[in-house]
Amino acid sequence: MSTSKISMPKFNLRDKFGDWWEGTTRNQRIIFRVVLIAFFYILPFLDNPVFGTTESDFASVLFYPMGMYVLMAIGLNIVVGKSGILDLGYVAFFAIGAYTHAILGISFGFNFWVNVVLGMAFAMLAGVLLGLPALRLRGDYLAIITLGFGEIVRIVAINVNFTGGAAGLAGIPAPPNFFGVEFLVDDPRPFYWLVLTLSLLTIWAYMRLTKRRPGRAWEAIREDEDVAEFMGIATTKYKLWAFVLGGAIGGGAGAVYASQVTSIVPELFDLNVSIMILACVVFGGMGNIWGVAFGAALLGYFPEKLRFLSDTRILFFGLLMVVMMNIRPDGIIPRKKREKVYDKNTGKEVSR
Amino acid sequence: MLLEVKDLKVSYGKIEAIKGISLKVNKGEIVTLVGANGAGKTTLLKTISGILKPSAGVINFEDKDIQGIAPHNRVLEGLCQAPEGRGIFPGMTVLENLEMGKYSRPDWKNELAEDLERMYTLFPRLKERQNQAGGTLSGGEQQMLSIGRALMSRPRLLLLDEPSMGLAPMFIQQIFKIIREIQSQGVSILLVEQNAAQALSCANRAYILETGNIVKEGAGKDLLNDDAIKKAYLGTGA
Amino acid sequence: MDFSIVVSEFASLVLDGIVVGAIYALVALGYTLVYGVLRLINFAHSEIFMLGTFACLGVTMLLGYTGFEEPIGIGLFLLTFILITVVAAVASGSAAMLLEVVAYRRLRRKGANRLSSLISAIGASFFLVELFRLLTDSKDWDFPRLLDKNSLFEVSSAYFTADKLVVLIGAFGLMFALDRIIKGTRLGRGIRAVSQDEKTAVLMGVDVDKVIAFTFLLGGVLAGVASAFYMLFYEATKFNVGFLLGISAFTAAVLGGIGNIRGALAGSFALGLIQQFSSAILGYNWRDVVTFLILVLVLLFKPTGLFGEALQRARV
Amino acid sequence: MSDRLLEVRNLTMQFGGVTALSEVNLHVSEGEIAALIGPNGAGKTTVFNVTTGYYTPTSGQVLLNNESIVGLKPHKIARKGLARTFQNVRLFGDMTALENVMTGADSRNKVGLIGSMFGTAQSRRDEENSHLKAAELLNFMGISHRGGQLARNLPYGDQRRLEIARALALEPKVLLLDEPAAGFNPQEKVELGELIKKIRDAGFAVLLIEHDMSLVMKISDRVSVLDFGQKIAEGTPSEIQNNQRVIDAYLGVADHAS
Repeated sequence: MSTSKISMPKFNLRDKFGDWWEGTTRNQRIIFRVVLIAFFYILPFLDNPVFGTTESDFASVLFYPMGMYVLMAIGLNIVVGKSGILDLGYVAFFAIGAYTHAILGISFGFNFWVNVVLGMAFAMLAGVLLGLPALRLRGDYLAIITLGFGEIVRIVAINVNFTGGAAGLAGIPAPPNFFGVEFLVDDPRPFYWLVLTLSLLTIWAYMRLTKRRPGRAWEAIREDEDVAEFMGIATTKYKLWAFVLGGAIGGGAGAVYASQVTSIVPELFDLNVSIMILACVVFGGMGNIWGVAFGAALLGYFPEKLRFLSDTRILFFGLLMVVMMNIRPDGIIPRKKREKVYDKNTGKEVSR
Repeated sequence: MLLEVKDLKVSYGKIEAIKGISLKVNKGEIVTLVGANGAGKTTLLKTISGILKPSAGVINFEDKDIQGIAPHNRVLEGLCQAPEGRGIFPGMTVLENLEMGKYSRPDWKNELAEDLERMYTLFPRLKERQNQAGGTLSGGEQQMLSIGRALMSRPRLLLLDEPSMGLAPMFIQQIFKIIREIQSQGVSILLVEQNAAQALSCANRAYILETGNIVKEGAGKDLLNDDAIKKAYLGTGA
Repeated sequence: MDFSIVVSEFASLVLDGIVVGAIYALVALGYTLVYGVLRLINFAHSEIFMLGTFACLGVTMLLGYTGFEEPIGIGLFLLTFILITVVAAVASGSAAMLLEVVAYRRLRRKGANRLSSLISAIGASFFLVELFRLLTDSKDWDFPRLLDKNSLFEVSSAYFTADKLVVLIGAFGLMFALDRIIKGTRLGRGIRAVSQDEKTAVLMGVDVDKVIAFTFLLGGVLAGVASAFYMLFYEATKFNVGFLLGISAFTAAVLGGIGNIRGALAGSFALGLIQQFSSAILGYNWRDVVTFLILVLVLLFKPTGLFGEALQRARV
Repeated sequence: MSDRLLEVRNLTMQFGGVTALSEVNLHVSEGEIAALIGPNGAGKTTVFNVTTGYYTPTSGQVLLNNESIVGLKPHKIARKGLARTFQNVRLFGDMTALENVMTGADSRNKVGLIGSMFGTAQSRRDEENSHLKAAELLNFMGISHRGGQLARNLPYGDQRRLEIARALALEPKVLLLDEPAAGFNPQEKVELGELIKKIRDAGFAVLLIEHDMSLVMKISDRVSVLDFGQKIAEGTPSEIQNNQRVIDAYLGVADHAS
């Protein structure tokens, strides 16, 4: 137990930012948010040597992997980070969404927007079907069940006809024009904006949920599931909700992805996707949505930025993961609850 | 002096569980620490065994500072603990559990038969059960096994954490009888107990612990007749 | 679906199921041993196995086998194969120990989140896979046929070939040896003690760091030997060979009740048989689906696996 | 009969071959503080675990307001009016004190997940109620100054109080306290005794597991004694103190008979 601690200067982004944020006025906060969001929307135009990647088109990188990773990571964060359910089969929801749009779009000519909603719905349905039995298990047993689920979806996709089997499906329709924005195969920017919008919507919903009763219930379950149950929290119901909501985000992401790449094969949906997204969540800082989004963007970005290393980039990437975890085991921007100030009579939060 | 603890402080995160304790155990003594749940008794024993690190203070064993010695090596120094809740390895047989007591000694097979014989004389019950899995023993038998296992390491100081916990009155009597017998064989004992009456009556000296502080010390018999202690720990008196 | 094959090929399916199960078992033991002492899925264990297969291949190349020669005589084969096995065991064993130091030790001492250790292991796994993908040019690599694979004798429809016999005898011998090590040696006892009650183990003088390092070594050696058997039986490897075999072995460990040695063995043989029969009935493509469905069913009715211990049951 | 809020009849609980509780009868009536004492390992906490639904009893009945609650999930039982604390404090360490209490209060609310997401009028009302009730309870327990701090950073005594506040937020009919005085010094124990009486006077019946005899004897209306899973005595504090069987089993004043 002789712990030799390397003393590092306490660099805590979240504390620094949190202090500053609490000192701001309402108007300042609105301006900050607008500027930040605007920055992300114009990001594809900032293809300069600093941001840009050497060998791939920066706008494509922004859509995939960065945008996709961020969207899926904040979806998975509801499951793993917020409620502590270890899900190793997240790719299943992604695949369900992608195939929903591919099949309904190609064979039945359904509109992309309808398919996004349907993809989310099917993913949620799958989440309920798997979650109802599986969420009774805990820890590693749950992990292997979800892993199995991810593999089953992929194997089924290979072996049945309506998914096009191992050859997959091609000619998946792009989204129709949206208020003058055209979704063209050779222009990834509209797809990036679409993913960005979905991510912002997800973050909005997440913030709302976590500030209220469901957020408290999830946190309580993560901290001590038994006690949560004793405090009247329907733990199974809330775990299922987390699982299903995370699944819905994955399904939506899948539909968007399919519409951009125009052809999909089952091999795109292997375990590595689940692992990668989980890595984004843990790497960024499990349970802290800003950390998760940042971590996912970074994990999407680095392999592309490292393209000059060509073939060896994944090698360095693996090494980076080991080193990062050893230095900051709780992620880059760890979840750290800040103390609050409440009004003693109403219990309402007061800003300092 | 066998064990000397000076100004010891131990914290769990921000919570200070032990707030500056000094105590000693002389050779051949039974010393008991009495106090309610959460008073810091177990924390103190864990710190002496090295499982917890103190934030301040000194622990000397046989006039040697043992802070730098890793917890697993403290057994070799002559300190062994029968932990709270007995800590039986449930999947090992009684015999294997006893043998674990000699784990720290590279020459553990030497004198093994002799040591086992000693334990079986002290606890005939264990001999009957020697091939039974530890997890299937009754609470009393497990406590005997836990003490026996610690004694297998031939300690000079035996640390006992709540040996009477969860035991029937008959067994409690027996355990305390055994504790006296162990003392008579020359092993010193630091005993942590909630069962104040029994502990005080068999101890040479005692310390009363309350929320991380020693509030009283003295000969066991004297404290046993102390009204305040009767009131706090026996619920009788006053 | 074809059920008649189950009847006509019953003995053959059972034999192959046991052979495959024996290979799974050696790898599954590594997962379960590490889980026992660390309560952690050693995600990179499959890569330790993969590394072993290439070590085997390396030895045959150094010995000058090209794969086009006739199978060698039994005496020379045994010598060669023992050499291959030892080298693979040493390579995998030392890699596993190195893995523990690099990916786990610091995190464990910090008392880090289990997930952080998992991600660290995933990183190590990525590194190893990529390293071997680059070194081996992403190609399939064939292992030379060292042994005549004609049937020696047959029971019903089961053909006993020399390679199957080597795998069976070797694997069972190794399992017996492991049992002796765990029960009879000092460090083996340490592994059992740490698995059952780490805190008390320390009080009894068990050096947990040493025991954990030894556990990784044991798991690595078993995976190394398994890789030699695998190469003898399947005669090919690729950089991603660990992934597929690792999932099966891990599933087997969970099926039996992870952390439990007996469970890992039972789970492995059960899984080997399930896979053979489901491939025969539904086709190889559906094999893994059936595997996972059975796993789900087992866990639903027995949430700690077939031999899962009630010891870790949560208490209030 | 009707004033018996909680009643346990012939309760038997076996784990594997071990009998933890055997044919235990207990009850808690309206407006009383009932105590459950006995040596460590006698099965006291098992009584709590069975009544709150964590374990399903091998046989026997548990009635809350004359309605059987055996087989219900713990969260259902909690909502029906049985709240508890734990021997070793078990708070949601990474949540603020107020949020801890709110988790209990939430269980009395109606709003679901969808309502919360879209911020319906109901959700806003519920949020306000939870905040209000949690603040009130922190005041009641005398720890309102701790509201914004994370539960794990609270001093030990306040953690104990917070745990009680969280349980009270469920508005239970019966409050089950598992060794609430553990780790308290005599002065704190006296204060805790007053607090438990105050809780009773506020309309909550209390079932108390406690080792500290002076506390138990001072505040309890009725004491039951458990030994080896069996109830060996029941009566007023003074009856129990003079019961020879109890003295033998528990108080441990043995051969030296001081």
